[in-house]
Amino acid sequence: MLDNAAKPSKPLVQVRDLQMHFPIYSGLFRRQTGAVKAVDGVTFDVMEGETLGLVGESGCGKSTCGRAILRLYDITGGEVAIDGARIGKMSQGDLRPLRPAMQMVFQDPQASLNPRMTVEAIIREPLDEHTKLTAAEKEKKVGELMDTVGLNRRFAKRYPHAFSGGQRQRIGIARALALNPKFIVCDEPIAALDVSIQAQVVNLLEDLQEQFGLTYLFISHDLSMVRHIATRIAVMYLGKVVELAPRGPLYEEPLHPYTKALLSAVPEPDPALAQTRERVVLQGDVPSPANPPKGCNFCTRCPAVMDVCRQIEPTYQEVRPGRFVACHLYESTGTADATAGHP
Amino acid sequence: MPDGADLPAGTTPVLDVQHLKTVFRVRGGEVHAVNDVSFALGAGELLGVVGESGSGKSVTMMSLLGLLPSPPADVRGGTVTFEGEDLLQLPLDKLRKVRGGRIGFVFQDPMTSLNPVFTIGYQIMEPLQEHMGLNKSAARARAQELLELVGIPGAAQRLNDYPHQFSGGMRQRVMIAIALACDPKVLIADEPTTALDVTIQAQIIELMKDLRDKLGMAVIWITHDLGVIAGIADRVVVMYGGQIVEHAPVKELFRNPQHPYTRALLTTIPKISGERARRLTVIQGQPPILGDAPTACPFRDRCDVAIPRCSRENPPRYDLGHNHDAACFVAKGSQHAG
Amino acid sequence: MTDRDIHADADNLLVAGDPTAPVKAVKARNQWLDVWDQFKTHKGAVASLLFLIFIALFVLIGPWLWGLDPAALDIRNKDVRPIVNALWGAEKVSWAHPMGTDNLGRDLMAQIMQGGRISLAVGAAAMILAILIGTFVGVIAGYFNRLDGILMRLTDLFLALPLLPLLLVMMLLFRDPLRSAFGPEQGIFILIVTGIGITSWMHTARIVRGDVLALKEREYVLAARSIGTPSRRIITRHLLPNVLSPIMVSATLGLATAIITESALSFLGLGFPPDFPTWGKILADSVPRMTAFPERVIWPGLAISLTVLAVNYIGDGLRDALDPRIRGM
Amino acid sequence: MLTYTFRRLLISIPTLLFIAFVIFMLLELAPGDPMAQMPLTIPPEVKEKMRIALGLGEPWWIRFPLWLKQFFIIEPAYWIDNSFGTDLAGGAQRIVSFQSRSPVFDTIAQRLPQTLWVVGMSYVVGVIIALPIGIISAYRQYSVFDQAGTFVSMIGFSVPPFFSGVLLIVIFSVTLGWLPSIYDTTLVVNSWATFKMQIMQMVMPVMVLALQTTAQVSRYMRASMLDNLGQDYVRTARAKGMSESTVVMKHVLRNSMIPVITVIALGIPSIFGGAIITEQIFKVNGLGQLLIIALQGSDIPMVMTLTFLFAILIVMFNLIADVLYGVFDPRIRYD
Amino acid sequence: QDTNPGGERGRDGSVGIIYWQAPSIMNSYLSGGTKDIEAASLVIEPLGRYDETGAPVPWLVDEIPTVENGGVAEDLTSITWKITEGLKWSDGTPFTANDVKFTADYCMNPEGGCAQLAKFEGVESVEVIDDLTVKVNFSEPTPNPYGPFMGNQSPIIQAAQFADCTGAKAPECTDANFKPIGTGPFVVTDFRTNDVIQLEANPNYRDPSKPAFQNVTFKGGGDAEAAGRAVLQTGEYDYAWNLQLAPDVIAAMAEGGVGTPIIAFGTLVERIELNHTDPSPNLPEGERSTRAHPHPFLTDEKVRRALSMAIDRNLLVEVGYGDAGRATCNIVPAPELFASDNTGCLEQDIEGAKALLDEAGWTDTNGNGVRDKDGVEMNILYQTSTNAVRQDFQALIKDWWEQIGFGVELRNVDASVFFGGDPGSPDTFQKFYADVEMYANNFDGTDPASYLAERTCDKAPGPDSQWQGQNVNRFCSEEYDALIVKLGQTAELEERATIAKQLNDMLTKDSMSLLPLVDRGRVSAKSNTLGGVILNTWDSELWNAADWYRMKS
Ligand SMILES: Nc1ncnc2c1ncn2[C@@H]1O[C@H](COP(=O)(O)OP(=O)(O)OP(=O)(O)O)[C@@H](O)[C@H]1O
Ligand SMILES: Nc1ncnc2c1ncn2[C@@H]1O[C@H](COP(=O)(O)OP(=O)(O)OP(=O)(O)O)[C@@H](O)[C@H]1O
Ligand SMILES: [Mg+2]
Ligand SMILES: [Mg+2]
Ligand code: NI
Repeated sequence: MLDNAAKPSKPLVQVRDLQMHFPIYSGLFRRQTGAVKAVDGVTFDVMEGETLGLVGESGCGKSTCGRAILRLYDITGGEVAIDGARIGKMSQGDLRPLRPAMQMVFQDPQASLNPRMTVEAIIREPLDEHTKLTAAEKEKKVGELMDTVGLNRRFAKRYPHAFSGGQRQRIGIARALALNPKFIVCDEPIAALDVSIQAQVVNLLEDLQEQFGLTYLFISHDLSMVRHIATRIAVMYLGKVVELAPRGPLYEEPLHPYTKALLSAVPEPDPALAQTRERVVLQGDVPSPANPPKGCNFCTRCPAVMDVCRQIEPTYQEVRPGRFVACHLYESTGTADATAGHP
Repeated sequence: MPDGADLPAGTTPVLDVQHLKTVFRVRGGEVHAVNDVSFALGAGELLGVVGESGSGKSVTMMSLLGLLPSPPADVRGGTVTFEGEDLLQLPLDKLRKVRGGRIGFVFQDPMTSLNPVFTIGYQIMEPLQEHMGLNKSAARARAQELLELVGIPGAAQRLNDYPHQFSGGMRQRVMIAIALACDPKVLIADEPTTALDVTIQAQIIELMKDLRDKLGMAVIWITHDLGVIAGIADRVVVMYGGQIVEHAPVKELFRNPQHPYTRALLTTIPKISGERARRLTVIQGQPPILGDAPTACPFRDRCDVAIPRCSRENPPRYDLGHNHDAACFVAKGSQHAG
Repeated sequence: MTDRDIHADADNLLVAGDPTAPVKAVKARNQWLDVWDQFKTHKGAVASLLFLIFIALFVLIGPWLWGLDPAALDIRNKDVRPIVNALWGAEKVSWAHPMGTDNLGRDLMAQIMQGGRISLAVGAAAMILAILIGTFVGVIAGYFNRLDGILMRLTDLFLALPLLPLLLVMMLLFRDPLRSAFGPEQGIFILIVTGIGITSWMHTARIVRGDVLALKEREYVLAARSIGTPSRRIITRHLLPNVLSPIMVSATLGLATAIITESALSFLGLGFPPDFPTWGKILADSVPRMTAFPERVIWPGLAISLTVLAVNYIGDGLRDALDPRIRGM
Repeated sequence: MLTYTFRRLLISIPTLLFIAFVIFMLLELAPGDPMAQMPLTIPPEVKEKMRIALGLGEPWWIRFPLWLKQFFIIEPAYWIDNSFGTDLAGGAQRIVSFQSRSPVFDTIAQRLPQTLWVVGMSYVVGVIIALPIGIISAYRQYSVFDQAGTFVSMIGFSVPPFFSGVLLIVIFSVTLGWLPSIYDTTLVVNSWATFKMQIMQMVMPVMVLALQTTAQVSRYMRASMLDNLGQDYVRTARAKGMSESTVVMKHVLRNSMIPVITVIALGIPSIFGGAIITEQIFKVNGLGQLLIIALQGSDIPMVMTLTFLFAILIVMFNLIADVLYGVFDPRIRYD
Repeated sequence: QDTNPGGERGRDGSVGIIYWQAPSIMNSYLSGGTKDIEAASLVIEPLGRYDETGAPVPWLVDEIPTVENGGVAEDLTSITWKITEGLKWSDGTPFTANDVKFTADYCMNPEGGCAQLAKFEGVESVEVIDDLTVKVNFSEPTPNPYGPFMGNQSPIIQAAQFADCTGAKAPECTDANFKPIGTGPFVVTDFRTNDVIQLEANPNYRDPSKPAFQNVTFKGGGDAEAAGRAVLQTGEYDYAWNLQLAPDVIAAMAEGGVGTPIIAFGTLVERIELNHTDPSPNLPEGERSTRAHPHPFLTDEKVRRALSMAIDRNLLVEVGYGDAGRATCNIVPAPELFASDNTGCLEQDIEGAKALLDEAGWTDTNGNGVRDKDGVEMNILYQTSTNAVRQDFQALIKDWWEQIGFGVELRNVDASVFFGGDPGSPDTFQKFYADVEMYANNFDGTDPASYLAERTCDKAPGPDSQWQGQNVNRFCSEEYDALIVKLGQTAELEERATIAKQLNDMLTKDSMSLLPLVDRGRVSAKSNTLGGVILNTWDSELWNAADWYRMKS
């Protein structure tokens, strides 16, 4: 359905109306009285071999989305299919054999490595769980993986704290690669890193993609980095995807007002350009996902808000080939009007 | 290097740091985190400080106000002249008057820098009562004013809220409000936006610009995000390995970077617009270990233009004209200056 | 956050560009050697370890070297004073009984040795039992939300259980079977250890539960889940090693509590067979003659206190040593 | 918060009933007999008759519900009758001790004051001493003060009270003759002299017990302070120009007290449990002595009631500790 | 010691008594505990008491009824007491024969669970003849009619106060039980159970110059050591009861010079019972320690004798009791009339014991240090209650027995379990799931008949009797049983004594069915300023508290 005729590749991951609500309990008998709608109806495909960027503000549900796709949570609704297998409602036990195909690189390289395990043990853990290799074979494989991600093999017996952020992230990547996955969710793999190290990790990811034909879901809030790595980009706001487009068009001509604001907020590392840039500074804070506003989620901060936005939730639809937007500005009638109606 | 060399001619510095040196004593040796750092800050000026993680930015600034825990920290030398007094020699009770009173400090991590068990109001009012001698109600009124100033809606009610009830961006704004509480002459902001996402970062940058124009204070803004610097700084100091390796007005620096580290830094950042690089440039190698006082150029191992002299001698900061200097033997104009 | 940042920074200086670092890592490959190296830097811990080794040798090899039976009566040589009293000219001292004898002429040194065996064994075994139960309950309660409520109420129940009737019931139910299975001493030993153990695990359980509640939200636990690691291995591989340090503290205090509880039981007449000295019992029995024969309370009192103190310091040292972050520096 | 508390209270009821049942069965199973303290000269037939008169002839499934009824219905009824002059109880049988044949609640009420005075005071004193020790130890970590604190508290923790108590008596009562060795429970404090007497007789038991409390609480305080001294907000406070005492005693202390307060709250039930050995040594005859005498005399109604009251306190203070956590730490909200 | 100078009631202020076991009730009929009975004896009194020599003395009567003075019927079926005229209860009402009768009814009420029921054994009825005369009728001739109303166990309680407290209601009368109205020298003003009793002089006491003390503080709780310390060292109290402490400890305390230990002997004998039945845990429950299975080696008289010979009783006394003990070979050590002259066991004879065992065929055939025969190893489980002196005894005796080739395992059991009759517990002394056990026992008053009668075959505890009964070693001899019957029919004192000695010897030197060790005296302590104290083991220690006074130096 999302399939783009222009793209020859087939979707590896299909996400349909994915919902992930964290229940809020209260009252005398701890009845569920509400929910944090961290992810609230997200639909997209990830094509084989591509990198889908997922961007948005902090707390908009990016990580939750990524984790829900890998079924690290028991999802509230919707369906996820990876390589044809519908995993949305599978039990964790049934999922286990499928785990090798889908892996994750975590947001915080420090927090996602057990401080009391050696690097070798960390990278070996997936092998222990899913393969029947002998100890020697595992050691060899761990060594290879370390080579692949560019870690000195001699560091194998060290603990994570003894590494720099970039090296730690490499350990996380090596762990994710251990089982030859097809699909990797990279949850802000560079957010916690220094600029110069960020580049190292991004390059590594790209190299690996080339080498093994990996598919990435690349979560980030660093728009410049996403622009660099992603083929297509989905923009999230408060649990929903508001815009999805190929990289080029999105940066050149963002459609959704939120995307525009987001892009304009990125600081320009060139003082000459910086002073000429027009900025859309959003006012106010992101509403709580436990209590999203009526109508369009973005209506509280949108510079182009209309009355209809406060009443009716916009539908997420393809407004141009390969470009999906959920905004009343582009609703039903077609692009021409919408752009016209937009200042 | 001569005093005031950092400043555009004719301005007198509000804060003048000369030859600052800070060492941490740790198990198994010492960490020379800040080595012979000198810079000056003019009134109403915004000085950007960039450098990769661990290059000593935070330590430098905290040394100024004696905020480092000692032990392990030990400020070994240098002078910090502020309003005619050397802060490093000041007795603690006088220094306390400077801290929070005339120099405000915004820390790197807004999530942990506020005390979780006191209300925001209390925490803003504290320095007001301490330094300006305001009574409770006056302090409260002022606190409310400050919250409004940093753009927090419903300030009156929010004074009674606890930090955890604020979002990260709001907490950072509260930190700024605290730092601004006593109308400081100088505001030191240590990566105030690194932990935030772009939209909030944009809000804070706008706020800063505003406040600076309104209050006319001098600001030191630490970051490793060159994009931010490009947007707001007047002058930039680039730190590497505990030293200032380059210093220039902002446009000059971006147009004409002289230190190889600065150049490398500028190329690593992917651009939001324009041509998309096929591959990101990386600075190969690892940052230096600061185990000893430097005897050689700290960047030599990663430098693509290193010459043998780099590993024998630590280059001094060569004045390159146009208020621009760089600590590199191979920088343009260093030859004649050296 | 902060600690993380500081460590991260500190790490840079270790790894970063240090050409000798890998070499060092290769040399110190054995992680237990690392632990030992770190442990050695804690002076109190090393001194305590030496003391504990001394005590252990004293009670284990001592009786074998010393050869006197702690229960052997020598009524003619009763109330011999310790040899140090000779310094200020006490009348009744004898090299045959360097620590003196009691009112029936039993050799105090032999008793302290024999008593130490039991006290230390009871202390250690009861502590280990308490730690095992406490850790198990704590981890399960913390990890499985559904079991949390019921396990914590169970903890309340055990907190409310009175130790004395419990021990009496256990004696009633299990003494004879245990006696026939393990002999009288071991039987009582098992009973006492179990009694103390199952009434002192609750604090550990609470602490461990609290930590696990926080730890299980850590990203590395999620990472393990993403790999497909089943719960039981998540617990053993990722959670347990990280709650080690509070467990260590509980263990230290637990050892002290167990030794003292045993002595209180002796005091209340519920302990080992009467011809079985323990430090607690030697102490309790000597209290009435404290003024006339202070040595009889000093020896066991010192033994208990110093052991507890030593274990405390060793616990501190070990906690530091086992933390790879601190060790790394 | 309120609903949370209420919900926890509701859960406590089945928990407590279950605890009561377990304790009852434990006592039921326990060997020992209320006749044990009767001289051997009393013939067995007579003892058997006495047992039956105590109600021991009935099986447990009759006696347990009876006890529950007495505890939850009759005793409160008597209490209400006493305070409001009503007549709800209608002369129903109260819980009566085997040993004294008097209502156990009367005895407990009689014992409560001295236990609160001595054990409670020792707790207060222990905590009051422990807090500054913990704070200073942490603020000056690894200083001489800190090392000495560790040393003394560990020793304090490891010396059994049956020894330290007697030692104090030998020193202060026998040798020096300064303090009484026997606590006078009948002393009524109504003048300066009697107040002085009261203080004198409390000094030693309070010291012995406080040592243990101090040892534990100061350790917790120290650990907690150490955790917080390294936090970022401490630096913020300093950067604001706050004086060192404000920084430590306000910012750090307030945060450090959160876990310590719960530890302290959790220790309070043990006050009401009395201090068996210490009370015995100083003849304080509080609840601890009552319990041990009842245990030794197999006075089941007394043991059962005391233990169950203790269980109630444990459950309540666990709840209070959780609620306190929420009160003192604004980050925690239970609903 | 100077004598009571006499004078006005209450002239000497207050006196402090400390009992390390705390009294829990003041009604001797609801608790048989010594501490309770003795505390009560300050308030309520019997008609007649025994003095420190064991001789009966009239107390609330003019004379002790005997056959000679006609008080006891010739056929021994009744006894008539004549109450002294003019006696008043402490509330001022007159003391009458009705109160005496009421007391008997109170105790004999089947629902009351009266602890002193044994005192009223054989009582058919109590008749009030007139206000001051009361007659007790027995159902059969009773050679010793001094059970009811004689001695501290059966004091008279006031009918008016206890009228509503009979039978099942007895425990509900807390007030009466805690503050009985009595004829004794003191009245309770404040009773705190298991803690402290405060008393003041009885304003209606029969002797206007007594008691010398206006107030009594009767403190309970703690341990014997603390009680001793309070009297002997710190002088906080004037009288401490029953200091069960090692002699050297008491001696050390007494050096303080504030107080003095006082000693008196009664009939209490520390003894070792030798189990005649097999306590092996391998036997099915219900057959263990019953006559169905004789003990594998303790049934051998030579073995028992050897065990006795190995013991140095004098040393035991020296270690455990000092002046407060006397080595004895008798189970009835007093009164003199009834005490056998048996001293054969006093000399320790290890070699003799070994020879005896060899002779009996018990030798160490397998070289493990323990004698055996036919595969039976002489391993002994030796149990007693928890108590410092007993544990010292255990250690010493174990040592001697091991010297003659026994294997000895010690066990101590909490006293509340050991002496509790809980049939569910394996550790009671009656159940005797051990080979030998040690405890002390005595008899009330001066007549050992019922005490000796406890040793007949049918008094052996067993599953049928709910493990009750005092013949704990399960000794059984028809000859002995017959002699007991004979004793029951004999009234003449000399003859009774002869029979009693014979019975004592049958149990001890003839059969060695049990090993008497020490005749234990009672050690109490009194302040050096407390006068008039006469330690009495035949009655309450506080029997003459009315005569106590403060000595002036
Ligand atoms: N386990 C949870 N229970 C309840 N709420 C949760 C849970 N995990 C996440 N949330 C909430 O869901 C929302 C989305 O969180 P998520 O971590 O997915 O954000 P994010 O987009 O990844 O943000 P960031 O960029 O900061 O990582 C947040 O409001 C968060 O508070
Ligand atoms: N308490 C400390 N003990 C030892 N070394 C320290 C300590 N604090 C900082 N350092 C060292 O000082 C050096 C400079 O640290 P600093 O925090 O100033 O870096 P920074 O430039 O602010 O980096 P970032 O961008 O990550 O904040 C680092 O190498 C760090 O390891
Ligand atoms: Mg995230
Ligand atoms: Mg920094
Ligand atoms: Ni942290």
